[in-house]
Amino acid sequence: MRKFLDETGIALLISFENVGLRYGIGPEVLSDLSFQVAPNSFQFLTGPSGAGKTSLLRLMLLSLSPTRGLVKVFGKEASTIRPEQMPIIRRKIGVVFQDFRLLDHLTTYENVALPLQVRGKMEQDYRQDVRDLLDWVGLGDRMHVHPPVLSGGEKQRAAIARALIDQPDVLLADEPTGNVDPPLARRILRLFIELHRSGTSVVIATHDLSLMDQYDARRLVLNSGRLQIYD
Amino acid sequence: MRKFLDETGIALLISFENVGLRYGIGPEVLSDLSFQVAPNSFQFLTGPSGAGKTSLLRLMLLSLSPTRGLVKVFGKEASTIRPEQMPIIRRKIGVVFQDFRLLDHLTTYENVALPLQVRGKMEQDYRQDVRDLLDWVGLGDRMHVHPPVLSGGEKQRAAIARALIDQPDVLLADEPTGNVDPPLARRILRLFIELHRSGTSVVIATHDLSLMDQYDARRLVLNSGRLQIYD
Amino acid sequence: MTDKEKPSKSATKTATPAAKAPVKPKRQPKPLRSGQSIVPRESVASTALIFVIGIMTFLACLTLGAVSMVNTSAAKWQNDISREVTIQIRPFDDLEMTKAIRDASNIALQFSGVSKVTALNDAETARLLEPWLGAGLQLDELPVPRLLRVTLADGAKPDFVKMREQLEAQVPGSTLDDHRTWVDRLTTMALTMVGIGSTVFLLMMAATVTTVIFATRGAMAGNKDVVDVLHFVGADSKFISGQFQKHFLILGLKGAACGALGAIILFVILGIWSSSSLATPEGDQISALFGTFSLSWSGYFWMIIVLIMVAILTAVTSSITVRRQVNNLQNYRK
Amino acid sequence: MTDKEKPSKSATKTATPAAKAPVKPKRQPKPLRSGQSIVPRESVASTALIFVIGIMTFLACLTLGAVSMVNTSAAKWQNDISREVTIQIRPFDDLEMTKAIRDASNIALQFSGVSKVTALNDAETARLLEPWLGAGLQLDELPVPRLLRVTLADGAKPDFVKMREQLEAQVPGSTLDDHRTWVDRLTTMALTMVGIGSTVFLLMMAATVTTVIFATRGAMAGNKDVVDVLHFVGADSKFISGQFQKHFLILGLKGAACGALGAIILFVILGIWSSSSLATPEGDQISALFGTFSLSWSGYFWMIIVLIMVAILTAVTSSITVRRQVNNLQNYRK
Ligand SMILES: Nc1ncnc2c1ncn2[C@@H]1O[C@H](COP(=O)(O)OP(=O)(O)OP(=O)(O)O)[C@@H](O)[C@H]1O
Ligand SMILES: Nc1ncnc2c1ncn2[C@@H]1O[C@H](COP(=O)(O)OP(=O)(O)OP(=O)(O)O)[C@@H](O)[C@H]1O
Ligand SMILES: [Mg+2]
Ligand SMILES: [Mg+2]
Repeated sequence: MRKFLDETGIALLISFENVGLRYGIGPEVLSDLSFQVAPNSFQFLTGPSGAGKTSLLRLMLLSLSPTRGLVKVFGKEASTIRPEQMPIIRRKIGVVFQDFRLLDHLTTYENVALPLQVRGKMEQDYRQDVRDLLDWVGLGDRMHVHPPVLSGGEKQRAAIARALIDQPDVLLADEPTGNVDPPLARRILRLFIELHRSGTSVVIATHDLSLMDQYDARRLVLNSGRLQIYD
Repeated sequence: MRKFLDETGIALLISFENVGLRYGIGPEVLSDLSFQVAPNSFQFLTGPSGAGKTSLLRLMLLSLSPTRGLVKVFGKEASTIRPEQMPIIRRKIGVVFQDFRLLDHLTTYENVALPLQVRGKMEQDYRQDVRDLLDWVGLGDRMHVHPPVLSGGEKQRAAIARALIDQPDVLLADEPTGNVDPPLARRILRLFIELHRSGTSVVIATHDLSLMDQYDARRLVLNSGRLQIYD
Repeated sequence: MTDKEKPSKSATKTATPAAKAPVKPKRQPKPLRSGQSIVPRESVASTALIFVIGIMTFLACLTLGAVSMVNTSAAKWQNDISREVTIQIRPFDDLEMTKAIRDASNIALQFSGVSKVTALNDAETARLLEPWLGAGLQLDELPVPRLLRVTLADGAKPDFVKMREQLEAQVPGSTLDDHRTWVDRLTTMALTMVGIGSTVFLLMMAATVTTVIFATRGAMAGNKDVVDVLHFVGADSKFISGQFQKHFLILGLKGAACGALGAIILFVILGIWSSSSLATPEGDQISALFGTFSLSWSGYFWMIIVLIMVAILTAVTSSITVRRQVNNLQNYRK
Repeated sequence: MTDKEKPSKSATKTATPAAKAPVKPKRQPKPLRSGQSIVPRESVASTALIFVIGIMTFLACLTLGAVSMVNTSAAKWQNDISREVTIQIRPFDDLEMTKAIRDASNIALQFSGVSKVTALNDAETARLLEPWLGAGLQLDELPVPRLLRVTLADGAKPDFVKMREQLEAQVPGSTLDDHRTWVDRLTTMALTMVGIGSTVFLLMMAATVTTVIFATRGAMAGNKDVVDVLHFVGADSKFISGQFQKHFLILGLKGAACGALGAIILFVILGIWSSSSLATPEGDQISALFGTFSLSWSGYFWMIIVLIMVAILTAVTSSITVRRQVNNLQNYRK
């Protein structure tokens, strides 16, 4: 799982400057956020339920635009990115959604292979990679079934495998261990750590204190819309 | 939250005898399960991801029939229950699904009120109860929004509120704290304990060790399809 | 649930109960209810179904209108023709025409339903023969047959077979022309048109029912989550199918109303257009061949009936489909 | 990802890594691929859409077939009639009929396109007059007009106005009957039918396009999850709309093929039925009025064209709709 570093020499993969977010006419969910995600860094994003972790990840993912402030991704200001450039950026970001977002009509194998398929790769080139990864997350014998028959933890692992399959520059994982048992959670954490070692920046949003206690990393803590950073 | 005990004098709410379950031609997910859920009892159901916790809950819920063995619910053998009797039984069982199953086109308030609505109750009679419960689970100011805009933890709390609203005889909760922070998890656990004290039998499927450590209760542990019981 | 106990402050830095976390400004109270029925009103299948039902109703109404128009025209023509029959008396050398005419009228008048017998006078007969014999014909120079016009009472059907027999027996050289060929032809035509129209109409209704069954199944599949959830919260199958039935009755009514209204508007426009263009020679030709395009009140009435029928058909069809499927789900072993 | 390290055994009683938990019997290898395209083939909207497209195509083909049949019949009648005109020469006392007939034929033959002029002999004229004057007529006793049948070459249109002028000037008592009334009437009728048919056809195509737009929007809404996920895994809008386009082209083809096939089968059956029932008197009447029910090969050909048109229309319409919607989604600020 060899990783290339950012060729353009940009120091910061993601940077937020005074970012504020408000849904519709509601209260400000996030206010005055300023932080950076450096290349090859590892951080936990935490905070109580409803604090805005998922919203923050969506801002990083460019699937939401901030009410105010600047969001830069790969050195580009988010609002200046043209639609045609979007796919290129998205291909460098792997995401694990809190609600998995697997496609129910495709098999687990096809779901995991989807990022490769949309990049136009040939099935024979990636089949073995996908199988290996699925084996590793413990879905080796579930890969031919469709997501609706998977258990909660199995879905989560499939979602993680899909995010990892193309070795992204940044991995954004939302509550990636909420549905798995502690040993498996540790196993998944180790997978993320290894990915980080090979050059990917990892952002893990989680409530799981025991998970965070297992690896000493930067912590971004959201509270009442404010961000505190513990390096 | 006063609970009536089972009028028919049945000692066991749910009882499994040598139950086995297999999906299609797959391997046996559950084998030779025999256990009881007594009235006014409290138990954790645990086991690794994919062990069959959700499947076991579905068997108790009569949404799945066992491949072999006997499942008795409220003293009735499951296979002898006629379709017309189903709703009456279901009304005595509250369920929190691992994937929430909220109806996206109804507001949070309407979702929580749904069990009362299908029982034919009048809105003015239950409005205050629903509001109170939503306030208690911390959704007081989110009750007019639709589930898709709720955060993961908020959805989970809405699902819990829906299961509790009609004070069921049995509460089956599947991973009810997977998406909430530890303090909130404790708060939810206390809610379940209180419900148990007022006469409801509670079954909580969870991976969360710290949650189980907080309350000394019976533990049903699933492993390789077998059940071990630690009273 | 009265004790609003606060969870003890956690030891970790992340913890604050969400319920009190964001400091929110006071806002207008928002409605608690979504205004949605339990089965979502606006689903994909709904729009498509309204469309199909609308189109089917529209075409069914068109068919009905066309059949009704043909029927009216045909009835009018048929009536015009069959209100008269003709007796022709061919001149023989030894025949006294005046007496023959008198005899024939008397015979005809004996039959019930015959209201009047008029002998065509020379001028009238001449006009009839003009295309062949030219204008300015002197009839009495010629051995031209004389015609008697027998007018019948409205709707009367005298026994023409017997009348013909008696005429031929008692008045030599006379023949009775009851326009049977024309009447037959028109009857056949009208019947054919009505038959074709009815077949098309029935085909459409069948297609509508099939579509509704498919769409209901689709909607059930699309709303499987809803049905499941309703089950788990203890709804009985009557409640569930009631929800769907309501939904589909509304869909059916909407679609059928759109379709029928469209058809009615079309006919009104056609009516106005044809009455304004009837003054032109082309309009004349058209109306001569097809009757006028104006639909009778009963035509519009029947369209309303179609509308109601389609709506009910939709509701009933979907109700049956839903009940069957819900019972399947309700069943323990699914 | 080469190190398949085993997570250390947990201290709790629940822990065993799932990857190795259930002891499973060896099974047949199952297919890894679902055989599904990325946009799910069998969604609710699909069935409904195939249905709508099928019905619309069916009705469009029926309309087309009816128009084509009317056109054929009208052309045949029109041709039958307009291949002949008639010259009538009314007897005047001082007219020498034989000379008049000769003069009139000569005049008619001067016009290009006139291939033959035949004077009807006494027997033929008598047969024409029989209904009025009875059988056994001696024409030379009577001042009956004589008829000349002018046969025209196929498709020729001589200048009848000039011919009429010349005839009236040079042969007193002669009139030219070019059956204009009939030809006009038939032309009007055929044009009206074709006009109505085309309008209905266009209406149907418009309805199809609208339906497809609605259905595409619906499908897009129904497949919003799919579109979202495709986005997040880095698919570009060309890839996404390509998936949908493929999907809708197949849908359109399926629906259109069903509809057109249905129509073709119906026409074949009608053709067989009508040719078998043409022996009966009713069949005769019907075919006299409506022509035969058998569709020409070109009719079937046009149905295939309609089929292809509908499929392409579906694909193009949906493609435009999809691209617009995907671009909206693709936009950063959504
Ligand atoms: N699309 C939206 N429209 C309106 N409000 C939203 C929307 N998405 C989220 N919210 C609200 O914003 C707040 C933050 O939500 P978010 O999902 O970011 O929280 P979170 O930190 O991920 O919580 P959790 O840990 O429970 O998943 C919540 O109160 C939520 O209800
Ligand atoms: N409908 C189904 N058809 C086939 N296999 C199924 C079905 N539902 C579950 N399974 C399989 O049965 C096994 C047990 O699933 P189950 O959902 O009961 O696990 P679980 O203990 O709830 O796991 P988790 O903690 O990850 O939610 C899993 O391997 C799962 O893939
Ligand atoms: Mg979240
Ligand atoms: Mg589960």
